[in-house]
Amino acid sequence: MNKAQDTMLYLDGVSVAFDGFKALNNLSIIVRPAEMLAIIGPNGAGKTTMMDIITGKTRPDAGDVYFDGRTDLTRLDEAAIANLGIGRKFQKPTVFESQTVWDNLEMALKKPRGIFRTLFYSASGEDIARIEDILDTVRLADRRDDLAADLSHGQKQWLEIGMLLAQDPKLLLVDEPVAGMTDAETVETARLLKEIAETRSVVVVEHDMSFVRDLATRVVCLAEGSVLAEGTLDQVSANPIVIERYLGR
Amino acid sequence: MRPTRSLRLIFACLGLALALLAGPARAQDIPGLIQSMGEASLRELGGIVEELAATGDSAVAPALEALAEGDLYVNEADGRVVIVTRNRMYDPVTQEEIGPAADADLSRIRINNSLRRDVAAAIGGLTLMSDNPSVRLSAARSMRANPSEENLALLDEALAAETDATVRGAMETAHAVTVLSLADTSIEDKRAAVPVVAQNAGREAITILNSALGSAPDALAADIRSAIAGLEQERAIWAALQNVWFGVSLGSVLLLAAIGLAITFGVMGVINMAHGEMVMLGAYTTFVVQDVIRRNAPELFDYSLAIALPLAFLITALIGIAIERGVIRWLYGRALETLLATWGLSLILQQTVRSIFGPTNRQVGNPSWMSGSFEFYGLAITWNRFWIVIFAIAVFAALLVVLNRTSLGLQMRAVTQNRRMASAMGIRTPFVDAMTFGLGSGIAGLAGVALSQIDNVSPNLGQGYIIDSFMVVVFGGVGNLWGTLVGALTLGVANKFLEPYAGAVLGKILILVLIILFIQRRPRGLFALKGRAVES
Amino acid sequence: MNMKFALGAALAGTLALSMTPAYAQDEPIKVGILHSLSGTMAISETTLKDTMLFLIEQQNAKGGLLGRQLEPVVVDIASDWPLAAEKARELLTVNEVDAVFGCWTSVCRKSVLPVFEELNGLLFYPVQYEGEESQRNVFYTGASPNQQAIPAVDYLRDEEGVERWVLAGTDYVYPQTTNKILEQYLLDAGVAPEDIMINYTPFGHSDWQTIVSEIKAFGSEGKKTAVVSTINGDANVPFYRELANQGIAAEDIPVVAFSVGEEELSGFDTTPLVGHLAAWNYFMSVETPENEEFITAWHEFIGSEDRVTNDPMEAHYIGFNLWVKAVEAAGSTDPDAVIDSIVGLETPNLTGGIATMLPNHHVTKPVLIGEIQDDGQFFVVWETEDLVPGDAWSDFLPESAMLEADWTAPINCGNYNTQTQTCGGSEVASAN
Amino acid sequence: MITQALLRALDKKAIWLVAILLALAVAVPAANLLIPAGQPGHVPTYIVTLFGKYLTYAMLALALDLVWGYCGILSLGHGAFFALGGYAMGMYLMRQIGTRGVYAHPTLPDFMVFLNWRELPWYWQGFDQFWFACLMIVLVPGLLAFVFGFFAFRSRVTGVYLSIITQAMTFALLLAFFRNDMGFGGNNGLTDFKDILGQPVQAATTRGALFAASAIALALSVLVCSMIVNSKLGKVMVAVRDAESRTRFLGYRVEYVKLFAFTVSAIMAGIAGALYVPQVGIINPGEFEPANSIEVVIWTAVGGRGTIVGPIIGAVLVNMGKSYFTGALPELWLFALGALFIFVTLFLPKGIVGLLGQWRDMTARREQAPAAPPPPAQAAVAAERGEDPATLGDVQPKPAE
Repeated sequence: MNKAQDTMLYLDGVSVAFDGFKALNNLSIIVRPAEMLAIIGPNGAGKTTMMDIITGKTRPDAGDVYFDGRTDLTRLDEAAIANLGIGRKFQKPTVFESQTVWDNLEMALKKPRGIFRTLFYSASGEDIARIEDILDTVRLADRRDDLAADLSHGQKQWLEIGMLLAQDPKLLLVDEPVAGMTDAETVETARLLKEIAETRSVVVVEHDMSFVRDLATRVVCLAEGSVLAEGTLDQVSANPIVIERYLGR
Repeated sequence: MRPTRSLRLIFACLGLALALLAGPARAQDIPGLIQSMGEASLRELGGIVEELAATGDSAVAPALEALAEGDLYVNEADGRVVIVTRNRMYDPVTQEEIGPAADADLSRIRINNSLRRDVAAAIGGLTLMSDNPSVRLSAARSMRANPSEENLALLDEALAAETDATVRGAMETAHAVTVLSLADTSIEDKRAAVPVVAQNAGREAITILNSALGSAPDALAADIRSAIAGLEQERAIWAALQNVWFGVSLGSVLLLAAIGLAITFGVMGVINMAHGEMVMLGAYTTFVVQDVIRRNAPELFDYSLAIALPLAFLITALIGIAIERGVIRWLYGRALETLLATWGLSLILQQTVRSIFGPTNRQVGNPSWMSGSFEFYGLAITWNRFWIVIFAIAVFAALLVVLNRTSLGLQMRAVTQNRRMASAMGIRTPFVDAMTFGLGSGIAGLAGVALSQIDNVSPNLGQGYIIDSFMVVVFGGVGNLWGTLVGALTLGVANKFLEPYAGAVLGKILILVLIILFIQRRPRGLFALKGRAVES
Repeated sequence: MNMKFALGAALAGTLALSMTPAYAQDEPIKVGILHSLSGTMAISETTLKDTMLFLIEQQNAKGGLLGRQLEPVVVDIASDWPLAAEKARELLTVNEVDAVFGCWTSVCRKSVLPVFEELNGLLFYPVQYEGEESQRNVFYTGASPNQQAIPAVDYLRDEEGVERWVLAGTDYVYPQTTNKILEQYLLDAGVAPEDIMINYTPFGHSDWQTIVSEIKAFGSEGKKTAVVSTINGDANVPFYRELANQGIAAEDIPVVAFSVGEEELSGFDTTPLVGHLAAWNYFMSVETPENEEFITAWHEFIGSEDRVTNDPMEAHYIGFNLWVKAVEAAGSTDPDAVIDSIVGLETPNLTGGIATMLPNHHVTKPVLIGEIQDDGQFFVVWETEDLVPGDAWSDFLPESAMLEADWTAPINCGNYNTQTQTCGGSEVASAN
Repeated sequence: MITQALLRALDKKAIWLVAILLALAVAVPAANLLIPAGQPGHVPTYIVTLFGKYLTYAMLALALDLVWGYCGILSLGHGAFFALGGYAMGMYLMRQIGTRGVYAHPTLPDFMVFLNWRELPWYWQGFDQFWFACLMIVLVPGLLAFVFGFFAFRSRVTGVYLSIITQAMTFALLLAFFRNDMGFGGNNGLTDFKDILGQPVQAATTRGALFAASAIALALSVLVCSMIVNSKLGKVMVAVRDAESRTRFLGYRVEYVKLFAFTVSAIMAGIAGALYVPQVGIINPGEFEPANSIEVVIWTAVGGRGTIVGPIIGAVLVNMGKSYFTGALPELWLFALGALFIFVTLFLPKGIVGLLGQWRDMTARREQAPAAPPPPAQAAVAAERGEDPATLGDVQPKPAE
């Protein structure tokens, strides 16, 4: 417990196996409050599985997972974890396609999640202002009444980031946020994430090295379910094992 | 009453009265007695059979056998009683051929159950000394089934002369049974008979001993009771094993019904409500094959199933391919909508069959090798169930081979796991889809051939199995053939163990509730696939 | 908007349908045929629809009825009983039929009964049933339990010396009631309770291994045993197959069935079943001129020599002829007039006897016991000497023993209590 | 809060629908009772009862649509809730027969008398009171759905597995209600009803009132459904349908959302069943038949799932077709019905309402500036996946599978 003190996310010795395949092998990672961590690594390194474990989708076979220094995440389910203040953006943009941009954000907005509270919810002026604010931030203000399905791939990414903002989480897990974005959008996303990281903890998984460079933050390289190297991007990409196993020659 | 019948009655009464008046001299008049059967009522027939048996003359045996078999006729033209076999008439006493039966106006002399019993007993007495050991054996068995005082002396006489060990054993058993069931045999004899019966009388031993117990004096009763106790203990063990067998047999039926669905639903993800109708079409194929055989080549009847199997597979596979090309292929990725379309298909197929073959049951017979039962130690196993279990295993094994060892199987697995990738690798996915659906449907057709041997062949046949099939596939785990196998056998055996305690209806309800509870524990069935791929 | 349009069009359409002009004298007389042509009961009922078409065609060939032609109106109730009620209502109000012949199951009859009562129609119900009912608008031309079950048990006891009984049935009202009556009857006759085994199975039961082996065990305890089967249609084929395969011959444990007739037997090879019994009021094999004529004409109508005839077909034959006679006697198809004139009318049945419509709306019938033959027919081994009048209320159930049905003046009551001499059920006595 | 929710429920479509239903509730019985037979405008009693029955079916289809169309739960056992509501009403109606049964037993229904039941089983107690019956109509289906749903959704049984266990549920109930020992009249069910609330069931006025009650109940169901689907919870339900796990990561308790929809839907189905029984005059275990539940799914699909008006149109049209064709084409109607289902799934994946919507879009497009055609790439991808091109152009709501 004490080791977890003053951390936002604390993973220690986490292992999980699927049908004998070790997806995570004694993985330990720490994220501090208001800190951004970039995670890189080859396919199958366990990045998504790690996120699944943090968000309660998968239970680890062994190891500790603590949030905010005190909450044991291995005992909670997805909804409870989300309500603690952990937001997740998926690798493949996952928005509710048959609903409008506005509705997507309204659902994500940090409000009581109870059945009857939701049933009788009606948006207050404050909520509307907040959503409009987010719409501006993610540059979807003019598409608020369009169906999410009609957005381009990059716009869906933005919408999902907007939903993450609406959730107002303490910890954001962002899986490949800039796939399918133009260079300008990528730069913009990096700027936005850095801004967010001023007040919250952010974990970014990304393959795009220039984007990771833009983030200018601590980098962890995963391979075969455990940490291969840790440090700044330059340190990590200079590491010979990383070069051999991930970056290639 | 009806004139013809009353006339006959009068004649018969006259004949019988004459026979009685004439006394013992006429009693030996075998041809006369046999002739009088032609006009006799059921009640009078009983008397005549008794008289014939009392002659002790083996010459009456053929006539009695013919009577039991329904081969004894009256020629309405001249009132003569004749035996008819293979379309020719024979004299009942002398066995001389009289002529072809085709153009004679014959009417059968019919008997009822109690008469059939009397005749069997009479034949037993008459043929016990036959030269043919198998005739003697059946005579001994018939005596065992119909114990009477006269038999005792006959058996003693026959035992003295008997050389064949099997026949001897049967005679000894018959003797012991007779001793036990008669009132006036000595206690010593009876006591000696008890172990013989307990040892040799098989499943009927307890019956025989029980009925002997009623009239037994105390000294004997103790013997009988201990023999029964021993037998019952043995029987309890066999009863449990028998139950397992029943369960395996029910499981194999479920497996057959479900295994085609394990392909179309489990592997392809099509909620195939028309699966039952494929089974039904397989059964109707059997009917058509048997019907053609019956009309044209009755001697081939025992091979009818061998002919029906490939035909049923082909026909249902072709229909399945047509369905896949015509309907299902537009619906991939919309699994729940396949339910609606295939439900519509099932209505159409049912009604089509109803229009062509009529709404009533059609006759599908068991070939001789699938009729009756055999005893395997203490188990009574019916041949049709036995072969169906074997067949189910064979189909399952063949399917495993097709899926795991052939290139078609490899392509099937590739397409169902990742359609786009498979197509990129040059696999003709539409062809593979059609073949997979055809395979699943064809196997349903094979199941139909097997089910036609135990169930109705009617347009509703498939409806009775569709729900059970889905339960089996889901219980076992969608997409896993071994799951289907284990699921079917588990449900079969569980059902059969519940049935004696809860009754057939409640047993089935309990099974359904158990499935619902089980799915709560394992939301993806018994053999669920694990890992990330499943979740998406 | 769409909704309004759809509903409006629907209403208009159905209205147009329902507004048939009042009939004139030369209009045909309409006869409703209310049988399942699809679903689980189609297997039995489709033949009855054909039978009715056949009878109506014959009658028209004879010049119709009251100088008017008969016109059949066929509907499919699809083995769906609320649909049966709807269709009955449609026949009576939209098609304005003068009589309806139909239903097979009890639940079908129960479902349409209130409709016939409300709209004062006529229903001729052709199947053997559990009794305990008599309704003014319904004529029961099939057997009641005393015309089938009890004589069959008598036969087994007296002729075959049966002492131990298995009452096996499908779990629904007809077997339950029949078995209740039989159980009481057997107990009254001195059979020990442990010598009676009662067993119920679900509809369409197809795995009989356990039950047949239980019957075998029950029958092997020394006393002569018989099975009285009220197993319903579809389940019979697998049941008999299992019997035959487990080697239960008729000589050892005979089975007497009340729901197995020629039509059901046409579904399988009867060689291993020879000697098992069925109790009916008609068999195709009965040799009478009426029956021969009927079978010949039927084969000609249906275009196949293979089609069999059976007991419910005879019941429709009797019911139809009685209705024709009643209409002729009343000079009108008006239901009230027919109900008044039909009681006491007689018509020959197909087995050489006379069917009389009794005041309780049941008919007199002979009871025949037949043994199954290897050609799928029955050989009559026993029959009642006299015709047996159908009894609406069983004398072997305490609640109905004192009830009588009489739809003639002055009683005019379906559940007349002979003890209190009032109309309205058995509890009237106990309540007072 | 509640008034706001109610106001939101009354969007334009819902107002129209409710208004039409309420108008029907008044007009049809009035046209039956006030206009004498034979005059133009008279609605025969037969039609009143028939359409009363259709309206209860429509309510059942709407209930199914709430869980299937909006929440992605394909229940193949909704007929069970309908039947349970029907049995609760049937038990009340049986108790109302009183001494008018054939045996005139003051408390026991006829079928119990002749099967030698001595006294009323405990679960029949209280059904002589209308309020108690009403309570049970809501409580029994609701409770069953709640308990069943609680376990199933908590264990995350989804898609086909859920469909199959709902089917197992209704099949088990079918077998249970067939059993005579259960005390629900076995195969014959409950029938021969006399009175409802003191009025004879067969009287034209009662039939009119039952029709009106069905229309009003359906209107209320439309309101309730409209309120739910237009609320934020409704949006969450659609989110659960489209991307269940994503909704979880937003912090919504998906199992409770589903449980809510399932329970509300079951209660609606139960009420529909209760209104159905006095109009058809019988309730028997056949209503539990899995095939019946599948039929309800088909009505919904034909009309258009994921809409409020779709299932109503589907239920009424399919049943009108069934009523007409079982009389007009008794031998062939199953072909027509089967072909309809195939046709609808292949060519109208969004049902009749979807067809109307497509048609409206097309005319609108023609009138206005040509809208952007669907990107060709999308069509190509769909064709490659073997999907019907007819489904494109609009977003295809994908229930969780």
